[in-house]
Amino acid sequence: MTDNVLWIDILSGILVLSGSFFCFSGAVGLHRFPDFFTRMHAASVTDTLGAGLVLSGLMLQAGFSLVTLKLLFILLFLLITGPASSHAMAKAALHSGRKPLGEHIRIDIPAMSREDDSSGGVKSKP
Amino acid sequence: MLSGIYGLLSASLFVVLDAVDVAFTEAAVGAGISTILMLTTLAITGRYELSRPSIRTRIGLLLVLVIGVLLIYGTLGMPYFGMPENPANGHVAAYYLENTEQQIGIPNYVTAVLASYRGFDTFGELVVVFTAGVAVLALLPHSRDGFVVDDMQPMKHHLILRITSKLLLPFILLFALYVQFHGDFGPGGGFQAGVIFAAAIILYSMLYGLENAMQVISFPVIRFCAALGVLLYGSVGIVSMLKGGNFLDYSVLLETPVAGQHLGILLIEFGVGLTVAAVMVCVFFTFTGSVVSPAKSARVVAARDGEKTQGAP
Amino acid sequence: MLTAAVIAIVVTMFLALLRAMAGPSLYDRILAVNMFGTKTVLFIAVVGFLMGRPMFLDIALVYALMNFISVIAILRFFEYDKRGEINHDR
Amino acid sequence: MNFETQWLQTFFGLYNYWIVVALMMCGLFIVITDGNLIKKVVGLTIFQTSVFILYISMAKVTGATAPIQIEQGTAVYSNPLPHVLILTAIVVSISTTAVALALIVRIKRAYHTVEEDVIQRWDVKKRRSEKRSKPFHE
Repeated sequence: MTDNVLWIDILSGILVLSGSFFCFSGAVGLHRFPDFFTRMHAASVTDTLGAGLVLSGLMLQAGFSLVTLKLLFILLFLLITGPASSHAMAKAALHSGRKPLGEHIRIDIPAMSREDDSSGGVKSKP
Repeated sequence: MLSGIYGLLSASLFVVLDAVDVAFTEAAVGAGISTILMLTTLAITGRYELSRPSIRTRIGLLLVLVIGVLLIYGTLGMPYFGMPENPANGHVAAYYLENTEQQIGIPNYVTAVLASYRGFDTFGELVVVFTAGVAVLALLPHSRDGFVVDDMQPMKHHLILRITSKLLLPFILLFALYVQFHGDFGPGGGFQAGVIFAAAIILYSMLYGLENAMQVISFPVIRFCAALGVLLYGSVGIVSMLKGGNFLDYSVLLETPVAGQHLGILLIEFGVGLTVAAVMVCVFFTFTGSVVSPAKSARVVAARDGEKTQGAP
Repeated sequence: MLTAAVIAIVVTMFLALLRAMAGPSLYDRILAVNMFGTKTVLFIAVVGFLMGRPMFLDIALVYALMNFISVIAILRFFEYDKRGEINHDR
Repeated sequence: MNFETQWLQTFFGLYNYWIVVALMMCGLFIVITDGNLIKKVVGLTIFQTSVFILYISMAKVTGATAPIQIEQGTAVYSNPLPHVLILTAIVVSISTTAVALALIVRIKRAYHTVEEDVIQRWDVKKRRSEKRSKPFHE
């Protein structure tokens, strides 16, 4: 029994710490990257990942209660709204005539959606 | 020019300072509604400003520094931070903390003080909110049953945002109801719930345009609700007077005082929520309704410029 | 452990704040504000656990909601403003 | 007790007021130096928030918890009264801000600007022209 509790504590600790590490790396990326799109790629990806990890770590600590349910709601909410709002931001920035850095990037509407996909799929390196 | 980050920061400060109810309100109001209102006004007035002569800045800086130093000198006589025996924590506050359990019977002290001990104050605040809504309606033009909607384009091209928000809306409304009726037990209550409810409607009207939002909840209904909330609050007070108690003394409403308090708090919180939500939505609609489209604005400017050039020679 | 998480999140918030102040373009600022909001949600959740009263997650939820709405509002009004910018040019 | 520890004690006893003063002065600075009416309203909002923080920090009791009853056992709670005052004050402040912004929108309609000095110049010009034209009409 106590063994179980200890393991859950350790697991939640690992989750929370790695989540906050991702948050931090996202912030570093927000500062170090050269233009808006790379920054957004750093911020939005780590935002979603870090929030997910931290909240699930807390969920493990809360046990089985109303608190867990609320954490779950927050997590779902962040998972839905985070990517949606960063998508909207990228789109607005693209429409305002801002172009991603790079040599051969064609900007037309289909390329835009691909751009979003790829930024969602790649993990950022801190 | 400005960002809504300020409200976010101050709300997290309030969490650290134990003021969960206040943090709740500040989160909803400072981060959400006030940012939106500021942005709407900016959209009406334009983002750019003139540069000022620096002499004015220097005089202002000097004045501010002098006042600041004086104030800091004044704080030296203030009681230290966080001490339980500070004068602010004596008097009635201790009384509230001791007696809420027997007299009111709800765990959230803030709600107890807000709705019951200080119910008359809160009534006054609610009337202020209502009056502010009336003032905004009086200041900005609107026709009797709605506006001539000269709305800016709803965000048609943000398909993903629209779908996401539509998915989330029912949950936001549900959450508002939860906050409304859970205010006796946890952080929350009429003010917060009203603002969240208003935020949900504002979200809808931002994404789908004012006309669609008005089909969901029409303008006369909103105005009616704003008045109804104040009326509900006041009539709870009147009823408690008719039953032989003081104004807003809920103990006489039902057989036992505690049950009466529960009913009274529930009713007046509902009144507060109704009025706050209605006033916020109403203010937002009025503001958005008076945002003119770029074309029309350009026409106005052109007309003004024409006037100027005619008048100049 | 939770303390370490709080410190990391506060540092992150601070960095996001710096970016929001320094951000060369409007969109950088919006991005930083959005990030700041998410971090605030996490901050409130973790601090709630740290203070031993995790019932206050409602605030975090409200926060997430308001953050989303204000980002949409900023995007909406500034996109609009961009189109109507000719009027305000001085 | 030597001087340094006394100073430290003063600092940790009063730093909340100093933060409030700093914020308040920021707000005041914006209000008096900036001519843009919207910025003035922002300054007022900052000023208001500093007052909120003043009240809330006065209510804080070290080692106490939020004023919502815990099911089991007793605890020290922070002072709920300032929380109530500020809670309503926040909602009232947003309402008054809304009224102020509505006034600004009206001013923009009437003058096509929200810069204070420009508005004053317009007014002065108008009054002068009225004065000039008055004897003419009579």
